[in-house]
Amino acid sequence: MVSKAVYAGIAILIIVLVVVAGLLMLRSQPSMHVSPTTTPTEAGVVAEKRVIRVPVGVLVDLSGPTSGVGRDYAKGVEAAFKYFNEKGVYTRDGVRVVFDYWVRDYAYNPTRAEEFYREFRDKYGVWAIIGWGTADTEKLSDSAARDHIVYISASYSAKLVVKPYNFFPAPDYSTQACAAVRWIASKKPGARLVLLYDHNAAYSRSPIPAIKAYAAKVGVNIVGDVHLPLKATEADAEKSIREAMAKNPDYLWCGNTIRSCALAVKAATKLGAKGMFVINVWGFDERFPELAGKGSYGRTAGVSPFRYPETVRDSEGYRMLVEAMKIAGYSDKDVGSMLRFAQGFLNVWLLVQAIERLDSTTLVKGKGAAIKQALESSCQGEPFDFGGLAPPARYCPGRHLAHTTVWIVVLGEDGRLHVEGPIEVTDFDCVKATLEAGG
Amino acid sequence: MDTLYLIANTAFQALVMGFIYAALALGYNIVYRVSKAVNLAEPEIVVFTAYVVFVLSAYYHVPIPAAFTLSLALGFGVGVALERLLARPLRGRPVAALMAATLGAYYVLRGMSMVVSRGFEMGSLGLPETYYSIGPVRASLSDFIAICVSLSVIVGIVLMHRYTRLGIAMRAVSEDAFGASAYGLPVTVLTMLSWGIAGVVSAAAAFALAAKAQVSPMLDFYAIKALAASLLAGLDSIAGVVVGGLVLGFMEQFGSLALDPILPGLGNQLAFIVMLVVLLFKPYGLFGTERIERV
Amino acid sequence: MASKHLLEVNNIEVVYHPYILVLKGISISVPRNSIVAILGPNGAGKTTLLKAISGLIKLERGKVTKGSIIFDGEHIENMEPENISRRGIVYVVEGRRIFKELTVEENIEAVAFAWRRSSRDADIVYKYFPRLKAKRKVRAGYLSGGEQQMLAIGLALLAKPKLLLLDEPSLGLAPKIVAELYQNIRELYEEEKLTILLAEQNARKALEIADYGYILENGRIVLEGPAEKLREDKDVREFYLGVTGRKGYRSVKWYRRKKRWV
Amino acid sequence: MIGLAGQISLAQGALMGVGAYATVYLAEALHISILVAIPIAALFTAFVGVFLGLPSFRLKGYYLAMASIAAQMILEYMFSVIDPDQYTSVPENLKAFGVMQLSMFPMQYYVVLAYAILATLLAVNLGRSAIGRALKAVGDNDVAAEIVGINVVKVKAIAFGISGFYAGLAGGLYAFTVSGIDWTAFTLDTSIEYLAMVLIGGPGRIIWGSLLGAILIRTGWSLLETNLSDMLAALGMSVLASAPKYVVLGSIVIAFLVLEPEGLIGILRRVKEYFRLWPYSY
Repeated sequence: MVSKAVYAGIAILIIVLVVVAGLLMLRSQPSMHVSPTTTPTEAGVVAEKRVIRVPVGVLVDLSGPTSGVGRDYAKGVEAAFKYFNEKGVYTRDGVRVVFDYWVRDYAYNPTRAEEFYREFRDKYGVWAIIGWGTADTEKLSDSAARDHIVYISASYSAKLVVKPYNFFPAPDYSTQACAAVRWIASKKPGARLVLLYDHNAAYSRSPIPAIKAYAAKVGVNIVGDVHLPLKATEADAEKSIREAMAKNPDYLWCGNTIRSCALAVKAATKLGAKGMFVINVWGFDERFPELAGKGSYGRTAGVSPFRYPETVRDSEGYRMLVEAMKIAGYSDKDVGSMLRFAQGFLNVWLLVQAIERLDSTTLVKGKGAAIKQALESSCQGEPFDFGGLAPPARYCPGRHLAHTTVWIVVLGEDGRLHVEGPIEVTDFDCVKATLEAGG
Repeated sequence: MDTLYLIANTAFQALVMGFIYAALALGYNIVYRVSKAVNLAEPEIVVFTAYVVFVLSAYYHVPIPAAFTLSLALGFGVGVALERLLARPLRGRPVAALMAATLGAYYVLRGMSMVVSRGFEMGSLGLPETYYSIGPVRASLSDFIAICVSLSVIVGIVLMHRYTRLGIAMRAVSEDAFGASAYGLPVTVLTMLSWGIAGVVSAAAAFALAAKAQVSPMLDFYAIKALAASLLAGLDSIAGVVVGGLVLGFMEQFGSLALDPILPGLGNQLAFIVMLVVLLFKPYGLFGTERIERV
Repeated sequence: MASKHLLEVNNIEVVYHPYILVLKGISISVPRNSIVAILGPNGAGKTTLLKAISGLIKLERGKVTKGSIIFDGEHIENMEPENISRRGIVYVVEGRRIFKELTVEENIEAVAFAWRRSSRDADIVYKYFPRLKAKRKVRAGYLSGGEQQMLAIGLALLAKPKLLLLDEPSLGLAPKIVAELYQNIRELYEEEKLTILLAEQNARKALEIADYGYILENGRIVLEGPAEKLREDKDVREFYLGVTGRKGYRSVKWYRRKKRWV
Repeated sequence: MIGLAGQISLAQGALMGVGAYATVYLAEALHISILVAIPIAALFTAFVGVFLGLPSFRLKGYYLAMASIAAQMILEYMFSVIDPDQYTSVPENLKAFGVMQLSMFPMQYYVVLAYAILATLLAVNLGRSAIGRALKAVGDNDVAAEIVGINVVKVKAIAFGISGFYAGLAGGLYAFTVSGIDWTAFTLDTSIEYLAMVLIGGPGRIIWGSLLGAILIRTGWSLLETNLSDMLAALGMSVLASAPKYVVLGSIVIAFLVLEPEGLIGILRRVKEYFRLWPYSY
C-alpha cells in the first residue's frame, strides 16, 4: 500500500517535471511562428533586409463574464495581426515591421490583467498593449504611462480620454450616450426616458452622469433610474421592466451588456411595454435580433461609434476585414458579430497606422513613447483613416477623444438594421461632465 | 399601475424561478443522500449541459427536443463519471475531501464547457415566442417550458423514490449504505445511479434555466444560489426542495421588488443570506432528518 | 469439491486503515447446516471477524492482510461486499440495522429488489415473523426492538443465504424477547436448512442453540469446542455464563480476578 | 491558511478583499501609512473570519464550505456596493513609511517579503504551540477533541480568526503593491484557487504545504496559461486558450485528493523516506 503510493507519488512528480520541462523548452524557442521574416514578393532584392519586430501584448476576456462579446473581439485582434504581418507593414522609411504578439485571457479579472501586464512588460518588453475592459484598463493606465506602453483598449471609458498612453478609435461611452440622448430629443422633444442599468457595475454606470446632465440641457425628462442586473434572468428583467413601465416612458436606455439588454427587451415585449429601447455600444450588435426575438423589431436601437461592417460592404475597410478573416482561417460561422470583430481589427489597425507614420530609427529608439507621439501627431496633422468602418480619428495630447461621431442603428420592423445619423454632440462636453461627476 | 397586476406577475415569475431552483436543489440533494457530500461541480454541469443543447441546436441544427434528450444522457454520463472517479475512491475518507474533489471537477467541467461552447458563445435557445394572458398574468412559452421541465423532473424523482423498487432501494442506501450493503443491495451501482440521476436532474434544470436566462457561463451563479433552496429543504430531503425552491423564488422576486430602490441588487443576493441564516439556526433545514452530525 | 465445511477461515489477520491490527491469526471453520457461535467480550474482535468474512471492512478502509477465507471452495477475502453477499453470505449487522425511515413493507421491497425476488417470495418474512405482518405499513423506526431484530433477520432471509452471519441479535433486548427471537432462529435453522455463524456476548443463550463455539479475546481465539463441552468448561462457566459455583459474586468480586487466557 | 482544523473555507478571496479595503480606508481615514494599517486591517479581518465561522461551531466541516460560499457571495455584493466603479485607488503618499517612499519596485518587494517572513514565522510557532496542537486535534476529530477537554468552540473561533488574519494580511499587502483595488479580484474563483493551492500543497501541513502549493500553482498555472495560450494561438484556436488550464488544474486537484491526500508535502516526505532506506525497501 505504502510502496504503491510512493510509486504513484514519484510518477506524479515525474509527470509534473516533464510537463514543466516541456513547457520551458517551448518557451525558450523564440516565437517565430507569427510570420516569415522575408517576403518572397520582393524577388530580386537580394540584400539583407532589416526587420523591426514590435512586441505587443493582447489582453482579452475569453472565459469571463464578458466573453460573449470578448471572443469575437479577440478574433478580430488576432486576425488583424496575422493580416498585417502577412500584408507587410513598413515604417515611413520603408523598413519592414513585424508584430510579435501574445494573447492572454484574463477572464475579466483585473488582478490577472495586472499579472499579465507585468509579464508583457518584464518578459517581452512590449511597446503596446491591445486591451479590453474598463476596470482593468483604468487600473493599468497609470502603469502604462509610467512604463511608456501604448494601451489601446476596447473600453471607451471617459476616464481614459485624459490618460497619456491610453487610446481607442472611438468616442467615449458618455459622448456616445449623449448622442443617444440627442437623437431621442430630435425624435420627440420632451421625451420621457427611463435608465436601465446595473447600479453596481463600472461599465454600466460610467455614462450615467453625462446622460443626466445632457438630458437636462436638451429637454429630455429622465423619469426613472431602474436597476437591471447584469446577471439577470427573464424574471429579473421583467421586474425591472414593470418598474420602468410604471413611469410610462417613451424611451428606455439600456446600459448593460447584450445578454441582459436582450432579456430586458424580451420582457418588454412579453409585458406589452411601450417605449423604444436605446442600447449602449456593448449591449447591441448583429446578434441582437436573434437574442431578443421578433418582439424587438421596430422598437430597439443601438448606439455605435462604428459603421456596422455589413452596412458598408463596398468600403475599403470591409474588404480588409474579409481578407483578414480569410488569412486567419475564420469562416463566417466562426464570427458571431462582425462589429466586435471589426472593433478588434480597428484597434490593431490604429497601432499599425501610427507605426507607419514613424521612421525606423525613431520607432526603435522611442518604442511606446514614439508610437504615442505618432498617434498624437494626428492632432494637427492628418487624421487616422479606417477605410469607412469608422470616422477618421484625431488624438490631441491630454485629450484622446478620437472623434464625436456616433450612429444610431435602428432595428426595423423588417428585422434589419437601419443606420441613422451620424449624430455629433457639439454643444456639450460629455467627457468633462463624466469626469466631474465621479473623479 | 395596478397592484393586483404587479403582485400576480411577480408571484408568477417567483413560481417559475422557484421550480427551477427546486430542480437545481434536487440535484444537490440526490447526491447528498448517497454520498453525504455537496456536489460543488453541479454549477458547471449546468453550464456544460446547457451549452450542449445550445451548440447542438444552433450549430448542428438538431431539433431542440433531441438536443435536450442528448444533454440529459450526457448529464447522466457526467454524474456517473464523477461517482466513479471521485466518490468511489474517496469512500471512507472525510466528506470534505470529496467536496474538494468536486471542486476540482468544477474546474475540469468549466474547461470542457469552454471547448464545447467554442469559447462561451452566448445564445438563446430560440424557443418560439408565444405569449399568453391568464387573468392579470402575462406568461410566455418559456415560462411554461421551465415549469413543465422542472416540475416533471421533481415529480418523477419523488414518484420513483416512493413507488418503484429501485427508488425504495435508493432510499435504503441513502439511509444506511453500510446496512444496505450487508443485505446485498448493490450499493455501488445504486450510488453510481444516484449520481447519474442527479446529473440528469441538473441537465433538465439547466434546460429550464436556459429557457429563462439564455445560455451563458453565468448560469453557474443560479446553480450556486440553488444551494440555498437545497439547505432550506434539508440536504437529504427530496420533496422538500419544492418548498425550498419556492421560498427562495418568492423571497428573491419580492425581495428585489422591495429592496431595489434602497439597495439595488440586494434582492438577487438574498439567497446567500438565507443560506447563512439556515445554517446558523436550522442546519438540517425544514424537512431534513436531524441525523446531521453535530459537534 | 464440496468440502465438509461451508466456510473456512485460515489464520487471517485484519488491519484497519492503515496500521491498526485487529485480528491476529484467526482460524475458524463452519460446517454445513450448523450453528457456530463466536463468543467473547466487547471489543474482542467478533464484529471485525464477521465484517472480514462479509467484506464490509472494505467500507471502513480495513483489509485482510494475511490468511485466507474460503467459502464454498472459493477464496473470498478482500472481495467487494456485494460480490460476497451474491455468493450467499448475508450479514445481519449488530444493532438491528434496518432502514428506519422506510416502512416494513418498503424494507422488504428494497431487499427484494436487490435479489430480484418477487413479492410472493417476500412473504417468507411474514411466515417466520408473523408479528411483522400487522405492521407492514409502519415505519421501521417505530417498531419495538425485538420486531426490528426480527425484521433484520427477515430481510437477510430474502437473500436466500447459504450462510447467515448474526451479530449480537440479543443486544439490548428484554430477556423474554430474546427467548422468542432465539426460538425463531432455531425454527429458521431447522426449516430452511441454514448455516449460521452467530456472534454473541450472551454466551448462555448462544450456546443453547449452537453446535460449536469459539471464544475470542483481544483478536485471538482462546478456546474452542462443541457447544455442550463449552457449556461445561469451568472457565467459561465462570466468566461467560456467570455460573460461579461459589457463594456468589458479591463476596468474591470475581470481576477483579478475571483471568485472561492470553 | 485554509487547512486549519480540517475545514474547507471558500470565503478566503472575500476575506482578502476585506483586508484590502479595510487597509485602504483605514489608511485614508486616519492618515496613517498603509504599512501600519495592514496589521490593523488584518485584525479586523480576523474578526470577520470568526463571524463567518459561526455556523461551523455547531456543525461539521462541509457545512462550513456552504456557509463560506454564502459569505463569499454576500461580501462580494458588499464590495460592489462600496466600490461600484470597481476602482478604489490606493494613494501613493500613504505607501510611505516615515520619510521612506516604499512603493517603487525593489523596496516594495522587500516590504512584502518582510511581512511574508514574519507571517510564516508566526505560523510556524503557532503550529508548535498549545493552540496549534489543539487545532490539529480538532481537525482530526472534534468530538474526540472535546472529550479530551479541548474547548472546541474556542479553538475553532481561534482557527477562523487566524485564517481571517492571514487572508486580511494578504489583502493588505495586495493593496500595498497595486495602484488601485477592484473587487473583482476577490471573487469565488479566487477563493477556489486558494483552496486548490492548499489541497495540492498538502492540507495537513498548514504552512509549508500552502507555501509549496502556492508556489507550484502560481508558477505552474502561469506556465500553463502562457504556453498553452501561445500554442493554441499558433494553432488558431486562441478562443480556447483558458480551457486546458482549467482541465489540467482540476485534474491535478482530483488526482492529489484521490491518490495522495497529503499533497506534495506527503510525496516529498515519502520520497525522502524512500531514498533514506534505499536500497532496502523496509
